[in-house]
Amino acid sequence: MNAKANKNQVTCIEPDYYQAITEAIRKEAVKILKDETVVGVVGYLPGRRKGTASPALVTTVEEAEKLIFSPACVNNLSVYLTKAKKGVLKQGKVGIVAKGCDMRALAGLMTESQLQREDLFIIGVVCPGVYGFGVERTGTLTEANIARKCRECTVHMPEGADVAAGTHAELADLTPEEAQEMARIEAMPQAERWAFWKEHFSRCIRCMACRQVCPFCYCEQCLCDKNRPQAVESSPRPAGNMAWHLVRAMHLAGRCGGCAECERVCPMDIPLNLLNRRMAQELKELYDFEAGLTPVDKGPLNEYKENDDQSFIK
Amino acid sequence: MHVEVTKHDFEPKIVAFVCTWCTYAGADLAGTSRMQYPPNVRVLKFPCTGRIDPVFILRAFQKGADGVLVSGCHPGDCHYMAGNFHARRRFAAFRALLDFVGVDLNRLQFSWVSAAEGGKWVDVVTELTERVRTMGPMPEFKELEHEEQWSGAINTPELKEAYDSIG
Amino acid sequence: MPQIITEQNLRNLIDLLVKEAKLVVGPKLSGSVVLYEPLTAGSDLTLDALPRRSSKELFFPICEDILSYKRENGAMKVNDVDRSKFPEAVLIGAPPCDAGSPAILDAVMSWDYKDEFYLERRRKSTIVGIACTKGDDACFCRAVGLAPDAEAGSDLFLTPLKDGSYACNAVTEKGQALVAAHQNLFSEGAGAEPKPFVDQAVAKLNLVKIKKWLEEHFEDPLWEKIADICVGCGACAFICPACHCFDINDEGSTDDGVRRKHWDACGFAKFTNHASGHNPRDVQNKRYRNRIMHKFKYYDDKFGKTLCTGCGRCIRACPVGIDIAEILETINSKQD
Amino acid sequence: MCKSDNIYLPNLATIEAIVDETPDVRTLRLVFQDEQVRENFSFRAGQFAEYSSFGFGESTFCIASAPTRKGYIECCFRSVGRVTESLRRLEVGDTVGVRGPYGNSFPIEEFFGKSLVFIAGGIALPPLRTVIWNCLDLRDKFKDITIVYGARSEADLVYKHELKEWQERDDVRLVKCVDPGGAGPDFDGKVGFVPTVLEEAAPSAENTIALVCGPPIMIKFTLPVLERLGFTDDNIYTTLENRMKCGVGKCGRCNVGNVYVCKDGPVFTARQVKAMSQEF
Repeated sequence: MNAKANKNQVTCIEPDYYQAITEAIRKEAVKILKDETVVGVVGYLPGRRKGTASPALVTTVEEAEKLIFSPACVNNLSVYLTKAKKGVLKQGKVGIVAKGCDMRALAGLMTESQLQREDLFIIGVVCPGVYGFGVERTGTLTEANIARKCRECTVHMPEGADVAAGTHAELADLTPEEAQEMARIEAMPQAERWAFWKEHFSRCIRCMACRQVCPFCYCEQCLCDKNRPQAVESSPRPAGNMAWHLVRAMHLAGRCGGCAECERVCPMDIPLNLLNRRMAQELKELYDFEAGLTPVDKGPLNEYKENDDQSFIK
Repeated sequence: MHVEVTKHDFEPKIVAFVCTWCTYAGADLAGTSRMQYPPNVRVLKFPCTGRIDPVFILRAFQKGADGVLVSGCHPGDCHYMAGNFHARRRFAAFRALLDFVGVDLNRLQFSWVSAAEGGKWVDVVTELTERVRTMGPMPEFKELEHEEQWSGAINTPELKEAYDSIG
Repeated sequence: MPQIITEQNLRNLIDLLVKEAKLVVGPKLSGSVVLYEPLTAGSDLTLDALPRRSSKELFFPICEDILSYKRENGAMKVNDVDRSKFPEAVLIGAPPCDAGSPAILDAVMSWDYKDEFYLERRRKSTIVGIACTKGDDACFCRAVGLAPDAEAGSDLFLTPLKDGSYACNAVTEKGQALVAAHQNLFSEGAGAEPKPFVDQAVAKLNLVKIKKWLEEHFEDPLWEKIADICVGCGACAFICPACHCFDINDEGSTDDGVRRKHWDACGFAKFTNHASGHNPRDVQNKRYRNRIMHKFKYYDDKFGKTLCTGCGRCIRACPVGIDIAEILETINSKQD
Repeated sequence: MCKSDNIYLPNLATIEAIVDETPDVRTLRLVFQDEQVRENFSFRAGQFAEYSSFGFGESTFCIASAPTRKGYIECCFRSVGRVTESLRRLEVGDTVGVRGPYGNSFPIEEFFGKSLVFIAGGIALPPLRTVIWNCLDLRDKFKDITIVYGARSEADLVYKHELKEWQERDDVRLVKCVDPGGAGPDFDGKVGFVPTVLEEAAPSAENTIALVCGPPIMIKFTLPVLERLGFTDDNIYTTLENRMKCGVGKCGRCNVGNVYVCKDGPVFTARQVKAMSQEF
């Protein structure tokens, strides 16, 4: 699919490119706020530190004129529609700035009846990629500072958005680091795989950032909170950590949109998206399901076919 | 009378999560028919395989199971119409996940055993028990249970090891 | 006369301390991140990056047993944890923003009721601080009254010199004892010039003024604005050198188990939730307000100290880019 | 148990008696297993303790028995959460852990020579019951004692047997009430909300201390009534509760503004409560 887009492949994406998206977002946000299509727009505002941005809900034209899009706009804003901004949705339609990967989350949430399409005005971003963690934030996106998930992005175009900001461009010849890492892990002997994950999970401090930024973790009561009975040990020790991350991966199987926010926010750098990716891969192989940009009737684990594979069952 | 049984060095702990309508009845049948099967298996009864959450399997391993069996009605026979169809997909995914984090899937068996299949129950349990017996105890999750973050451990084994190697 | 230790000798010192069976904790590469972890050799020490988690965990572990219980012959028995088993420890290579945190936390852990888990570990540890010559745009230790060369909290303080060695200042008796016990690794001399410190983006804050503003503005539109985007994770609190909130939980059966104390965060929705369902801090901005208030007002009210060392970890780690330095600057710049 | 400096270590106590106050409220009478603890344990009315149900954790309740009655303590709780439900499953003879006593207390000595009005709603009687019995045991030190107690329904009234006892005593004036719709056919109290009933009962504010405890909504409407009756904020006492874990001012969750309920409270005067950050 990307082969077609070769003419748009460049070695670096200049700040001008993001500036153009910024202008387009501002124009659209101002318009929909002015004509009262929406009660607010969830977008990005610049942060204090150079090359940073943070999510914001803007409700006035003045604020909307400050919205930006830059490689620092890493957040998946759809999380706000199921968590903090739930209340906003009750007041009316909300505008949301969404990259392709974020739109998969929106589609998934619509599949699960958490959102209605008509409640949203989606300002899609034709996104060439965003920064990885701890990289140099120069304003220009290059192979050196692009996020790992963006290296294999298949959703540069936010199809199905109400408007799209930006023109297609992507970095050329990106190595698929995550796919390579997947292959590396899969090729490991089983004991080594266990050791790999054990080491990662042991570092977990259960800050729950992975859960809190996940658009799909909208349960009111989480399995890893204190429960009766307690299925997952709630204290941050290796045993409970392992159980927590496995349970989380399982709960996201067939739902995760692959925005990799869990991995990005992990203060301990646990490669959580690998788990999600493994599950996605399995569901693709078994049931031909892929998280897409349009809502579906049911997720792969909420439906079944009578002739599903059962070679593993005696 | 006491039946003489072969003594093994290692008796694996097997936890079986079964649905009450088919497999539990099947196991019952095996019992009432006086069929012999390894006493290593601890049976836990659920309304349906659809109720058997993957976290139960994790929990079983964590609490010392060396092998886990999940068994329910044959496809199409579910008392609740489709519980086992859903379970089938879920377990297929869960297997992939366990494999990915390095758990040996030979310790986890799924099966369909109907109320009439006392013999199949015996076969499944025996096979799993013997397979796990040859594999030996499952150390991974159990070890994890006793591990602490370094700061919470009073004297970590790693440290001890380090001291030994330097000393 | 200042003492000088070469980098090699610093690493040798670690080797020696490890041989003495001390728990030597310092920045170490663990996977892809630098963390404070037990060093097994001098070569483990990594001074290139600020560890992701603060050094508080040496004194206040992520999770620790506080007692165990067991029913024996029908009678419940509670067993204390043998705190005499806590190892003698040396924390090495902590910058002032980490080395300074125990000096702040001692107050809450020892007022009236004394948390012996923390205090015993404190008594048994020596802190070797190191002046910070790194830093990035999230650092703001100067703004909260510390400095890259602040010795507060350190027993022995190292200043990196341009020739790669370190000037040592034994701040406390513990520090002197550490030097005296390994005198051959140190030499006397003036040493080279110190490495320069990095400039910080945040100007010095008027903490008195901030506290006064907080006192008068428990209700303020600012709170709604800044915590609007907080997703309620505990990353900021867990990696903070000064956050000390914890939870106590039983793990085990009714017959046999342990009671554990582990980190908790005021940002979690269930932190203050009553069993009845009533929650005094029911929305995220109240919880975030509590975080700021606790650090810059409540702790000062109670113990005369600010519960922040300006390490900037929460700024770097916040999933949604909430910047505590920016908030403090905003408050600092308010006219009334 | 040997002396330990571990502040989180509970003393073991045996459940000596269980009383079901309402369908979901239960009183446990606890006796310390260690003889020394049993003899030396002393507390003041208003203090609380951390009760543990092993395997489930700890829960915070006031000590509901009177400090003047030695040899045992009582706690009273509604089973709503993990720990309380597990405590409810325990039987006579079972063991629980008790840490405490913690917090401040009602300054009973300062009340000597004065009249007292107790106002409680629902499950909030236990924190005042300790004071009530404390004062009744020292009856001649006080002038009039009035108790206004209300609950949602007749079944929700706790300490029914003691209410009866107080009703029969001629040195106590008990006004009990239930919310409209909550009275059974034989109910001998008043029907109405606590603030209204209090206003009707109109105890004199002259040389009188009011002790109020109840759900936030009751407190909210009771304070103005007390004010109309002539009580000053310094003469109104209440006891707060918040989620607590450590009980000793470390864990950081029970604070209301800069006030730690566990250390600075739980007993406050209305003046202190009004000065707090409004976050409870």
